[in-house]
Amino acid sequence: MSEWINNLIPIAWEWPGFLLTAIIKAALLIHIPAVGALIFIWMERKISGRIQDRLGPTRVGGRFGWLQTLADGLKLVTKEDITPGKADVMLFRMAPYLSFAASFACLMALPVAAGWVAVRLNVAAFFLLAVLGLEVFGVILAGWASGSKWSLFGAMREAAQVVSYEVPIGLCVIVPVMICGTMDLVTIGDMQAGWFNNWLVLHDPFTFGIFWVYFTCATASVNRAPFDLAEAESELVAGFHTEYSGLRWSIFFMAEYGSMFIVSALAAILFFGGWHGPVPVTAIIHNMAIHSMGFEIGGTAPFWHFLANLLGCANLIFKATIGVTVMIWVRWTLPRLRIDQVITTCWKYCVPLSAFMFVGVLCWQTWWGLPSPNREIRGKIREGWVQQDESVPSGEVRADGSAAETQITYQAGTRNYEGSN
Amino acid sequence: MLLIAAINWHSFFFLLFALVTCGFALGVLFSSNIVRMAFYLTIALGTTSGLFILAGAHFVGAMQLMIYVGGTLVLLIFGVMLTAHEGAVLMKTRAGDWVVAVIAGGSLLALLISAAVSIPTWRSNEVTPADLTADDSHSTSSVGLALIGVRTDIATEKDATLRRGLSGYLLAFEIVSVHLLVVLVGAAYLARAKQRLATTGDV
Amino acid sequence: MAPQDSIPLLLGLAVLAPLASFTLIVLVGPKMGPAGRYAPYFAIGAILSAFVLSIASLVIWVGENPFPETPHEAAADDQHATAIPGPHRTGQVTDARLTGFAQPITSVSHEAPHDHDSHSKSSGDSKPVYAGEYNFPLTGQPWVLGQFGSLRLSISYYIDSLTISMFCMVTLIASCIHFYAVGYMQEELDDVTDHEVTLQDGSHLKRPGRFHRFFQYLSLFCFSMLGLVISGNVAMTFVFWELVGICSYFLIGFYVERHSASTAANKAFIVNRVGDFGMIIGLMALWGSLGTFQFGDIDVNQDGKAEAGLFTLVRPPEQGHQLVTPAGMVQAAATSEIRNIYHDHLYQPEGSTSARSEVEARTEQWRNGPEKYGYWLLVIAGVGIFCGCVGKSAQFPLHTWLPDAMEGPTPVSALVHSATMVAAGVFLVGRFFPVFAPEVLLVIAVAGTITLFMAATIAITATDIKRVLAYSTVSQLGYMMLALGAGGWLAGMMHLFTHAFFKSLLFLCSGSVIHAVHTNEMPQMGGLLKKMPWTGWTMLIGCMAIAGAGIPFVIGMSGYYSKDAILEQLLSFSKSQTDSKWTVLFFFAAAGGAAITAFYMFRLWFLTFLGTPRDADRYDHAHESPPVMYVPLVILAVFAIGVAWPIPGINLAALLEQSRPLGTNVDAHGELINTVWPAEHKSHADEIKTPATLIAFATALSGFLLASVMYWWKILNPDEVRRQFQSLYQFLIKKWWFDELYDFLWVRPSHLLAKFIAWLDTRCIDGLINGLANSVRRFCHHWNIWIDQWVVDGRIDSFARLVYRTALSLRSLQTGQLRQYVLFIVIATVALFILVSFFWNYTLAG
Amino acid sequence: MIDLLTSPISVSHYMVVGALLFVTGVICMATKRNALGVLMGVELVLNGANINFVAFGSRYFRTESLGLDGQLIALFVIVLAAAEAAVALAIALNFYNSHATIDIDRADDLRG
Repeated sequence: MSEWINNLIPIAWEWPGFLLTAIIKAALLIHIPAVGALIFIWMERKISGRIQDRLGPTRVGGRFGWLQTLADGLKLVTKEDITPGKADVMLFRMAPYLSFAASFACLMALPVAAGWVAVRLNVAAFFLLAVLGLEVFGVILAGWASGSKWSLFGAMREAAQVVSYEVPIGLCVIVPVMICGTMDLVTIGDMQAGWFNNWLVLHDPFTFGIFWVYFTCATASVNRAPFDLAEAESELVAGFHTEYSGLRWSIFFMAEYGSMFIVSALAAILFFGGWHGPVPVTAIIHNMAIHSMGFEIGGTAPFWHFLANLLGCANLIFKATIGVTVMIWVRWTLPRLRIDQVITTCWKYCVPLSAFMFVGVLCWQTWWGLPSPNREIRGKIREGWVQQDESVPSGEVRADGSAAETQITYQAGTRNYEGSN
Repeated sequence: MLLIAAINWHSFFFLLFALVTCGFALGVLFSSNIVRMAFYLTIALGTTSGLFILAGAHFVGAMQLMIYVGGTLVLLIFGVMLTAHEGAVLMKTRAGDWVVAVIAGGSLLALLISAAVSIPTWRSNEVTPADLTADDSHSTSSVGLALIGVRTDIATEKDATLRRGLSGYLLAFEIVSVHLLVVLVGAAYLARAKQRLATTGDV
Repeated sequence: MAPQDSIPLLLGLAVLAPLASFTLIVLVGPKMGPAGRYAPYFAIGAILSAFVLSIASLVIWVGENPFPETPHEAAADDQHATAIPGPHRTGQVTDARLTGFAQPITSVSHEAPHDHDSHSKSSGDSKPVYAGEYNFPLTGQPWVLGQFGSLRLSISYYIDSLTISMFCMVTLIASCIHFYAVGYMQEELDDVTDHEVTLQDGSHLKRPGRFHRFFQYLSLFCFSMLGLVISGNVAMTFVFWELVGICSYFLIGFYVERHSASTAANKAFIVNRVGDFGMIIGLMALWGSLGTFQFGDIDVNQDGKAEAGLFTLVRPPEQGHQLVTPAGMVQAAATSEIRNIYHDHLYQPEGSTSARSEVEARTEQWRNGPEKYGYWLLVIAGVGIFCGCVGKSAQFPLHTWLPDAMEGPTPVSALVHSATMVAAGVFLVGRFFPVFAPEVLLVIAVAGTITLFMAATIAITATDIKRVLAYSTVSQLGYMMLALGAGGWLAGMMHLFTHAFFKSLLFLCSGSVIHAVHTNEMPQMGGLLKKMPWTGWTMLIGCMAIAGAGIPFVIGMSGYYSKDAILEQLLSFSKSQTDSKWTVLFFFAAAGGAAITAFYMFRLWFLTFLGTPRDADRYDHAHESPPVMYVPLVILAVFAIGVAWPIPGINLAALLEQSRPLGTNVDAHGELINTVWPAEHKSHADEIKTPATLIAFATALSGFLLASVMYWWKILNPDEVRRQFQSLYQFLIKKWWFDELYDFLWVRPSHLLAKFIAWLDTRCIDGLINGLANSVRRFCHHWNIWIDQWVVDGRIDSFARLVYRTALSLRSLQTGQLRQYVLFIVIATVALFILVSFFWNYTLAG
Repeated sequence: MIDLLTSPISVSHYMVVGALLFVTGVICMATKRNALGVLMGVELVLNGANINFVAFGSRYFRTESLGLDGQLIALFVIVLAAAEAAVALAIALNFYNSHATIDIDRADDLRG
């Protein structure tokens, strides 16, 4: 993209290109926590209303009250921003931004379509987990800095819970990474191209099982109910954000819904083929693109690629939304656990389960070599052993399986280190 | 503007991260509020991971974020909260200690910096982007393979003794993992030893 | 899947199934229900699946190797045709082989031509190879454990019809006995009060039940027995051999608290060690001279060239599978000559190669020369292997452990000490039959004869029902050994199978009786037939089978066929001797033994089941055993009747005949003694068969009549007979004074030796040392005073003082201030660097 | 200052940052009276060392570099630091339980 901009702007320097690119990408990504939060909060209200046999918001903005959240947001902005007397002011102010920054930084490495990613990291999956783990700092510092007993309790619970749940969630994420042999989310997504039988969740029974473990741990790690011990409004008044009000409070919520979206999108990419739908629309369009519908229409290929990626993006967002919906549904269905039950769930159930599934997948793939519906991955090139030719812009690289075989050359072992020594 | 034109952006971001790191490290040093210290330390270590990524060690950077910042520091703050009451939050150190410490540390700093700049090949960077290969940044799988005992990066090493000598970290990996397990068990035991004694005392 | 792949697979699974259940029960046995109530399900499941697998492989085998049809053979040697494929059916035999396994590696390939030429001129009967004998074992080596020089230890198999039928027999009997044991060991389910163990306070021992442990031992035993049967090399055989021994040890000592049981277990174990020592010598002789452990030829590195196994080495095909001393043994014996040859060729060009060629050249003349180099080595190897078999299957002189082994629970006695384990010795002799030189066969025959006669006589006077059966077991094993020793391979093997069935049947019946009346003593039984009809009648069938009852030349129980085959072989053996006429004793001993067998077996049955009850309350408490115990009896009874029937389709004799060792069905002559071993097929000539059958029938009948006269019709009073032959009775009741003899020969001397050595130790050595010590002590006592004070203490004290002062001055350094320690470290580091950079003129950290 | 921005980064830059972190950590250990502060100092020191390892292992600065070893050692340091932190924290809590304070100047029971 930056090259493209640089071609547009007639200056010799390249940094404006980078700068513009960064700005544009950030501007696109900010929509996910901001607009996403609006929609998700509205959804949560409607869904909880239906579950509790209410209507939910109906007035603001037409009959579905779909502007209710916006109105609330405006109200929150206009509210007074109270800082308790015993608070550690700096940390108190800093905390919401910290957790929001964490969940926003995650989006940086989250691909939304083949090659549509702000920064294509080769450790993206891992990076996502790590930065998601940082979000807890906001909560902890907020809880401590509020100088209130309730907040402190919430924060300590949060600390214990998050540190515990990083173990099983890491184990769960390792499994698709191990199957695909890469942590690059784009590659992982593209390895599930084609029909839905290529999705990793159907790869073998163990992956199917570990998806559920992952979803549980993800729910816990973004402290949603039934794991929302940090804000247990029945025992602690509102947990870590008891003392917060106005904009800071809403920023916490934007961060929470943003991270809900992120873990759901991660689940979609790792287990449900990411932007590759149950039907390989993307692949079809790509084939159109590669030989434009059989007869050469000059230069329409980029358009088709764009269209394909657009559809893939919509596909991914749809899947992620389904994940968020399930989280909301769970929240309004299950009662909250006690803290000891939360920790027990982690160490006595999730960790052993995920470890077992991990070994199971390992055996399934390597030792038993059992079959799996996914034809894409078997014998596919592993990350680092791949040399992809730079002529193709990263957007078009193996957006479907067939293209992948053509554009990846397998270099056994000699990963041209000659340059290095 | 000309200056901006000439900027080497790699160096720029390095300086950015380095300054933030050092600044917050000093913040840790000079702050007397333990919780703020923890907060500064978080940021310092996070930016350190940025430095790692700038040096091409993506995986190490991610590990730094995950284990250090996500795990260790949360643990630390946990401990801070467990032990934090008024007396503990603010503990003043005598000025004399400060003076001695700063003198000793300053001398050490001078020593280290002089050592750092004393080697010309360290000071100059003659690596051109041309002889960087694509997978120098894609080092994850080579790291993983090295952890299970396969050194793909020196598979093409000409010198046989070097190849043999530098093969793999499997043993170290196993030892570290076992050690980690032992440590966690021991830590849990230590942390609950007190209560155990109390109960036995009651009985 | 080709049969030569599928059969080893099936049998291997059959071997592993009991191991699996053993492991399972060892690990989670106590958890299986209260007192391991559910352990039997696993054990029984394992053994049943093993049985099914064995049957499956048997079916495959039979399908692959159809029996030769015997239309007029049956007429020639009458109804009970132990069908030997005769010369005129060699064609079919060859067909059977060609249509049979496409063996990459057996002796088939170079053995086929023999059949063809034998077929062409089959009229002549003085050919080296008796036409029509054939075997093509499945050999293979799935897993090499280790290769040390030329010593290769491997898991290999040697499967022929003998192996497969052993599998079926063992698994069938073991299954029956498992079921039986479920009923028999019931009282182990809850806490047991062992009335035979009295503690110091006079009370009886109370212990928790060991139900699951019993079945875990049974599983382990089945595993090791099957492994022993399937094993394809001597080393593996030896391993499983010892495993069987240790299982027997465990099971005999099952009631470990009873002193008698533990001593019996020790006795069995130690006596077996004595035999195994000989076996190890045999193994060393074989390996040291031949350099291989394999039985059959195995294509080790799949290149189509088979590596010759023991049998091929000892009976090379080009020699018509006749016994020749292998070149390895010859050269091992002729080392001095070989050394001279090499010494002569030392200074010639190409000395070593020419020397080697000359050695090869002269090997033949050494072998056939007057001093018969290496032949003794062959004899020693054979005798050594036979020693192991003597120990395991309780032959004279190592038979004394078996009767004591009856301390174990009765199912154990039935499985281990009658049907399978003790049969392992016989099985090994049969397996090694081609390796045995005629002299060894003679040794075997003599040992077998003594054993069978002695044991039979002892069994006459025994009153413990299980001991009677134990001695009859010993005697029957003697029969088998005698048959093998007389060259009757098929007869011995057949008797092994038939005996396994009826002896396990008899033991189980006795166990059911003991279960009912809670005693082993026959004088306290009697008239039990009304109380326990199932047991009684099945036991009667067993007695008739072991006595070889049958209508001569028409049909009979299983024992009838096998025992007659043995007698025929013995008769033809003694007939065909030119000199060494004394071997006719073999036949007389066997015939007399048959009579005695019939006598004591029916004595046992009459004493137990007929007459008036001699112990009223025991009789009143007696009851028929539960179905789980008598249904196996019925099954075994069926087999005891009909296992050896010469049914054309399924025919034990023909099946075993398929695996007769190559070249053993011809006349053999001893190298060192002038004795003739007639080919076994000669024993089917009518002039042999008719008298043998009649004699067998007459002896059995006489024994039966004597028994019924004394114990049924009560015409003769046993007590009078006893009083008349008081001395003989004492001699027999004391079991020929064997235990006393061994006590006098081995135990006492070793005790004396031990006493002497102890005396040596206490008196001489200790005395010497004590004297030395005293003198040293006295010496030191004078000197240590001032040395200690001035030299030692002085130095030590001054040093300690020094250390103390230093420590006092240093203690101020330890402030307990962590932060100061950090500073110390920093400052020290800086100082170190600076010093280094000053005094070494290197750049810092260069 | 300008040529810092314009010239490419070299190992020395990283070493300087590492040295700074190291010394900061050392002084932190030497001055903080709160045991957890000392622990933070230790973490800083370890990171200073890690920076050097990664810098020497990176191929961006020197043609002859440690190669992977730098990154691997850094990994091990991180993991062991986590372990060390756990134990140190446990010790600190124990100390807090027994002495009712976290001030390590009070931890001088073994004073000579």
